[in-house]
Amino acid sequence: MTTPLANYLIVAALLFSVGLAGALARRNAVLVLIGLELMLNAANLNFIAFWRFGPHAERLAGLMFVIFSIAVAAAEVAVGLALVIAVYRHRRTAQLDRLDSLKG
Amino acid sequence: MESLVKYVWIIPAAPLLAAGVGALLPAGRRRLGAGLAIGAMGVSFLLSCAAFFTTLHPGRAACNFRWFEFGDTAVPLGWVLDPLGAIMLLMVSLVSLVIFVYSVGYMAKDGNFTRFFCFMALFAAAMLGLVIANSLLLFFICWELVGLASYLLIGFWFQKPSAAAAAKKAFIVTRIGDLGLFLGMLWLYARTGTLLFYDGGHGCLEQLGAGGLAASTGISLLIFCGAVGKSGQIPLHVWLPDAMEGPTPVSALIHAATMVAAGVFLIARVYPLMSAESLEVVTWVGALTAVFAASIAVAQNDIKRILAYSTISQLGYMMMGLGVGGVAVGMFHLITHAFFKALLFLGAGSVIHSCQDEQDIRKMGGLRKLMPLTFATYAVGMMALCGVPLFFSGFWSKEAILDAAHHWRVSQAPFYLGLIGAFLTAFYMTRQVCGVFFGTPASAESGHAHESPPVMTVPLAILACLAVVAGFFGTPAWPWFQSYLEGGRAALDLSKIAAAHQLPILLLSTTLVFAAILLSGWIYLKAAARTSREMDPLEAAQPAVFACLNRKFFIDEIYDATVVRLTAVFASVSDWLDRAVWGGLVRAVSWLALALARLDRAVDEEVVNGGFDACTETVRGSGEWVSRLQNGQVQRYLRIIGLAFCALLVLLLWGSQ
Amino acid sequence: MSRLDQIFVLTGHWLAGWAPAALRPLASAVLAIACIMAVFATCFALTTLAERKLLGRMQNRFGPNRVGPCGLFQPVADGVKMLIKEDIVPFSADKTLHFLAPIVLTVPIWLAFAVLPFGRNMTAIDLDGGILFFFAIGSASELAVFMAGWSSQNKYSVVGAMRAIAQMISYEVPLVLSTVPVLMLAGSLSLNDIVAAQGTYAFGWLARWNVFTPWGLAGLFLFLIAATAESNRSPFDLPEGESEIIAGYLTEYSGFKYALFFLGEYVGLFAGAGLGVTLFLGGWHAPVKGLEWAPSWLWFGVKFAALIFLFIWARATLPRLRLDQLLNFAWRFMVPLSLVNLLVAAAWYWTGAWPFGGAAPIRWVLCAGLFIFPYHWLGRALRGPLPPPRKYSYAE
Amino acid sequence: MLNEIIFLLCASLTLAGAVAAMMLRNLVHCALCAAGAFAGLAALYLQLDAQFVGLAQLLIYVGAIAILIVFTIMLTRGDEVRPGASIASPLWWVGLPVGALVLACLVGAIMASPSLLRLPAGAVHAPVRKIGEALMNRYVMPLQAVGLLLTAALLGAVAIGLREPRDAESKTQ
Repeated sequence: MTTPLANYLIVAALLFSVGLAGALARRNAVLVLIGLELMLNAANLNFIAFWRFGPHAERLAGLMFVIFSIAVAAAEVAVGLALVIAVYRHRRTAQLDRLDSLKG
Repeated sequence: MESLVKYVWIIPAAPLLAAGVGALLPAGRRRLGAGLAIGAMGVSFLLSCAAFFTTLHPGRAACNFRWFEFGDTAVPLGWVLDPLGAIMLLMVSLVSLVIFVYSVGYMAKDGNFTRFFCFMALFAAAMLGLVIANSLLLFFICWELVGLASYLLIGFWFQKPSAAAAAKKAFIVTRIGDLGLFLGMLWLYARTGTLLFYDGGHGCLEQLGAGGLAASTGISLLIFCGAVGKSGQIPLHVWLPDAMEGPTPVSALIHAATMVAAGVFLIARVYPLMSAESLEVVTWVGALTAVFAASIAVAQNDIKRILAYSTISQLGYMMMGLGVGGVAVGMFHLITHAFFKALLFLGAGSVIHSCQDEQDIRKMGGLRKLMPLTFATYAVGMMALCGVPLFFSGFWSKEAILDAAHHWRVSQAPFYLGLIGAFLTAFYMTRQVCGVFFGTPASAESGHAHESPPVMTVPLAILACLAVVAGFFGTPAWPWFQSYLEGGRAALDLSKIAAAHQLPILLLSTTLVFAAILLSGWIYLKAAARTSREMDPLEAAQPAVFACLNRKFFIDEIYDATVVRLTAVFASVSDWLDRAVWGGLVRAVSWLALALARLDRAVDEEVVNGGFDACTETVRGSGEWVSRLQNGQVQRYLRIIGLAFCALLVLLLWGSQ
Repeated sequence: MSRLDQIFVLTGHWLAGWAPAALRPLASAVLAIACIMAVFATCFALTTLAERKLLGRMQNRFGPNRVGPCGLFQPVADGVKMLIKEDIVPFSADKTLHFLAPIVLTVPIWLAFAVLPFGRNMTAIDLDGGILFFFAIGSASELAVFMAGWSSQNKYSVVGAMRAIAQMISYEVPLVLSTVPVLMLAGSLSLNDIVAAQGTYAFGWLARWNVFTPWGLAGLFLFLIAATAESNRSPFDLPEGESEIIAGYLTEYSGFKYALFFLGEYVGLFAGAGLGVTLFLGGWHAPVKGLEWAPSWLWFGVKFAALIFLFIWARATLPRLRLDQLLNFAWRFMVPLSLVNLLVAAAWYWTGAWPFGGAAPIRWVLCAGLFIFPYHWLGRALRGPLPPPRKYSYAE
Repeated sequence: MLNEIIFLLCASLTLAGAVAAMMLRNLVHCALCAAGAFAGLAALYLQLDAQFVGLAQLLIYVGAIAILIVFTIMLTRGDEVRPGASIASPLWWVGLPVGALVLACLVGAIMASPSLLRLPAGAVHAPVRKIGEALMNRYVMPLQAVGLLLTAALLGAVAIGLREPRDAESKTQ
C-alpha cells in the first residue's frame, strides 16, 4: 500500500492477470469470454483511476473512454455469445480445444 | 431569331427520338409506332413553321458548341438558321409529314409496319439535321445517316434479291461520291482551319470575303462529287432508278424531299465556296444529265422508273440552275419539284397499290374512271412537271432556269439542252399518263382497280394544292422567293412577265411543251388500245434507238464491263498477291517466330521455371513451418499475445535505458 | 412549509440529534432505512390483504374476513404461518445459491427506495443519476430469479426462471424507454429535479404533471404495462403460471424464503408504482392549485395507492397471456411505441417554442395524432390476420 | 480510514469474484461469480466518484451481460457438470506462468511509474449533465459510431443466432 493510485492500479493488474490466466487455462468458450471481459474491466478500472487522480478531471476524458468501452464490450459480448451458440449448434460442443478446424 | 435558334435542334431531335423509341417497340405496336413518328414529324413541322416565320426578317443566326477536343484542337459543331435552311426545313418537314400520313395507308398490310416508321423517322431526322447543320462535319454525319437510312429503306423488302442488291448499289455508288466530299472536307479544313459554315466571321464560308480561296476550285469540285453521288448526276446516277425497289413512300421521300435534295442543298449551302470554273462544271453536268435522263425516260415502261429518270433529269435542271443562275434559281426548282414529284410518286403508289403491285404501264390503262381523284391529282403533278404555263409551279421554276441559262455568258449550249429536256419531259410524262389512265384496262389487275382510301388521297390533294401554289412565290412578276433568300423585299409587278428578254423564252418553251404533249398524246392515245404484248410505237419506228434508250444507254453494262470487271480483276490480283507474296512472307516470319519461341521455351523451362520452382519450394516449406503456429487453438494465440505483451512492456520500460 | 408537511423530516433530525456528531450521518441513514422498511413492510402486509379483499369483491365473493375485525389480522396470521413452516431444501439443489437467491432478490429492491422522493425534502439519497441507480439496482433481480430457478434443479423451476428472465429483459427495454421522454424534458436524471419540474401550474390552476401531456399519458400507460410485466404480475404472470409450471422458480421454496420472494415481488411493485408517481403523476405535488395545504407525503401516498389499486384491478380483470404473445407484445408493440413516444416528446418540446397564441390545442392535437396513428397501425400489425374458422371434425 | 476499508472490501469482492469465476467447476457458478466481480468493480467506480460509470457498469454488466452469459451457458448445456471431465485446457499449465509473467510485468511497470505520487485532485464532480453535454458536443461522433456499432452488433447477433432453415429441416427429418 504505497499510494491510493497504486492500489487501484495493482487491483487492475491483478484482475487483468486473473482474466488472462483464466482465458488461457479454461476450456469452455464462454469462460474464455468471461476472462476477456475481466481484462477489459481491468483496463476500465485503470482509466477511471487515472481520470480520478489525473490533473484534468474536469475534461472527463477517462470517463468517456470507459463509457464507450462499456458500450463496445456489450456489443462484443452479444456477438461473441451468439457465435458460441452458433458453433455449439454445429459442433455440439463449446470446448475451445475441440474447435481447431480452420475450415468451415 | 436569336431566341429560337437555341431550340432548332429539336426539329431533327424529335423524329430521331421517335426513331429510337420506335426501334424498341415490339412489332405489334403499329398504331403507337406510326403515331410516334407522325407526332414527332408534326412537332418538327410546327417548329419549322416557327423557324420559317422568324427568318422572314432577313438575317442569320448560328448556335455553335464544342463537341470534343483533343490536344489543343477543339471540334465545334453547331446549327444555323437562315432563309436557305428555313425554307428547306419547311419543305422537308411538310413533305415528310404528308408522306408519313400516306404511308399509314400504303403500308397498312405490311408486317414490319413499326420498323418502317422507325426507319422513316430516322431518314427524316437525318435530313433535317443535315439542313440545320452549321458545320460541314455535322453535315457529313447527317449526310451519311441519310445514306444509311436510304440503304435500310430501299432494302426494306430485303427478301427480294433485287431490293437487297438495289440497297447495296445505292449505298456503294453514293459512297464513291462521298469519298470526294470527304476529301474536299479535309482539304477545306486544311486551308481554313474550320469546318463551321458561319462562326461570327470565322466560318469557312465567311473567310472568302477577303480575296477568295486559292484552292476553291479543287475543293468545290470534290464537294460537288458528293453532290453528284447523292443527287444522281452523271456518271453516278445508276443507283437512283434501282432505288425504286423500296416501298413507294420511300421513293417519294428519296426523290422529293430528302436524299436527292441533299446534294443540291449541299451545293446551295457551300455556294460561296464555288468558283466560276467549278460552277461551269456543275452547269455542264446538270445540263447533260437533264437531257440524258429525260431521253432514257422516254423508253421506260415501269411507272416508277419513268419517274426516277425524270427525277434525275430534274436534278440536272437544278444543278444547271445553280450553275447558271445562283442559289435562288436552283433552290426554287428544288422546292417546287419536291412538291410535285412527291405528288407524282404518291400518285404512282396509289395506282400501284390499287393494281395489286403492278408497275408496268403497258399492263395498265383506263384508270381515269376507276380512280378519279388519283387521276386528277396525278394530272396536276404531271402538268407541273411538264411545265404547263402559268398555273403550275414547275413552269415558273423551269422558266427561271432557262432564263438564267439563256443569259449565261459562257455558252448557249446548256440553254438548248434545257429546251430539249423540257420537250422530252413533256413527251414522256404524257406518254405515261396516256398509258396509265387513258384507254382500256390492259390486264385483269388494272380492271379491278379502285380508289385508294382517304388516308392516301388526302395527302395527294394537299400536295396537288402545293404543286400549284408553290409556283406563285417565284414568278418573275413577284420574285418573293429570290428576294427571301437574298434578304430583299419583293414587289408585285406584272409587267415583268412581258419584259422583252423574258417573253421569247417563255413562248418558246411553252410552244415546245405543248408540241410535245400533243405529239405524245397523238401517238399514245391512238395506241391506247394495244395490249401489253404489242410493241411501243416508238420501238416500232426506231427499234435500235429505243432499245438503246430502254437499256439506259447501256450504262450499267458499261460499268459492269469496265469498272466492275476492273475491280474484279484487281481484286483477284490482290488475292494472288495476298496468298503468294504476302502470305509467304508472313509464313516465313511465323517460322522464325516459332523457332525463337522454341528456344525461349527451352530457356523458360530449364532456367526460369527451375529457379522459380526452387523459390516456391522454399516459400512453401517456410510457410508450412509457420503455419504450424496457426493451428486453430485460439488459446495458443492468446498465449503468444500475452508473451509478446510482456516483451513489449519490458522493451518499452527498460529497453530504452 | 407547514409543520405537518415536514413532520417526518423534523422528527428525523431530532432523533439523529441524539447521536454523537461523528455518527450523525450514519444515524440519519439508518433512521431513513428503518423508516422505509417499516412503512413499506406495513404496506406490503396491508396490500396483500387489500388485494385479496378487492379480488374477492370483484369476483363477487367476500375476501378474508375471519381473522380479526374484517379480517384485518389475516396478514399477521399468514406471516406467522410462513415463519413457522419447515424450510425444505431439495436434495439435489445447489444449496448455496438456493439460499442466496431470495436475499439477492430482496436487498436491491429495498435499495431502490433510497432515491424516491416521498415528500418535500423526503429523499434518502438525492443521487445525481437517481433513475439510473433505480434501474441499475433493479437489474439484479433477474440474476436472483435465475439463481432461484436454476439452484432448485427442478425442470419447472428452470423453465419458470428462463421465462421470467426473457420477460423481464424484454420489458425492461420499454420500461426504460418510456421514462426517457420524462428525463429528456426535465433535463435531469435526478428524481428530485423531475418532481420539481412538475411543480408549476398551467392556466394558473392545473399542475403541470407529465401525465397531462400526450406523451406523458402514453408514457404512463407504457410504463405501467412494463412495470406489471417486470414484477411478474397478472396478466404477465406466466413465470409462475400454476396451471402450466406449478409455481415456476418458486416451486422449491417454502417457509421464510418463500415469504421473502413474496415480499420482494410486492416491494418491487411498490418501487415501480413509486417511480410512476414520481415520473408522471407529479410526485408529491398537489393536482390543482389550492390543495397544497395537504402534506406532500399524503399526496404521494394517495397517488401511490391509486396506482396499486390499478394494478390489483388489472389482475382481477385480464386473462393471462401466452408466452409468444407476451414477447411479441413487448418487441413488436411496446418497444416501437415507446420509441414513437420519444418522438412525440421531441415534437412537444419543439412545438413548445411556438410563439403564437392558441398554439396549445394545436400542439395537443398534433402530438396526440403523432402517437395515435402508430398505435393504431402497430396494434393492427400485432393482431395479425384472423384465424380460419374452427372446424369440428367429429362433433357433428 | 473508512474509505480504505470500503476500498479493501470492494477490491477483495472483485478479485475474489474474478478468481472464483476463473476457477470454479460449475459454469453457472462461474458466471454468477463474474457478475459479483462486475458488481465489485461498479462499487470501485462509485468509490472513485464516477457515479454515472458505476451505475452504467451495474446496469450493463450485471443486468445484461451476466444474463447473456447465463443464457448462453444454458443454451450450450454448460451447466451439466460431467464428473471426471477436465475443465482446463490441454496446456493449462502454460497459461498460468504467462498470466504470472504478465502480472509481474504490470506490477513492475506500475511500481516504476512516476505517476504514483499523484494524489486525488480534491473533490471531483462529474454530474450527469456534464457527461451528457460532453457526449452531445465533443464526443458526438464517437457516440454516433457506438450507436451504429450496437445496431450492427444487434443485427449480427440475431443473424448468427438464428437457426438456419436448412438446419431446421434436416432436424425434422
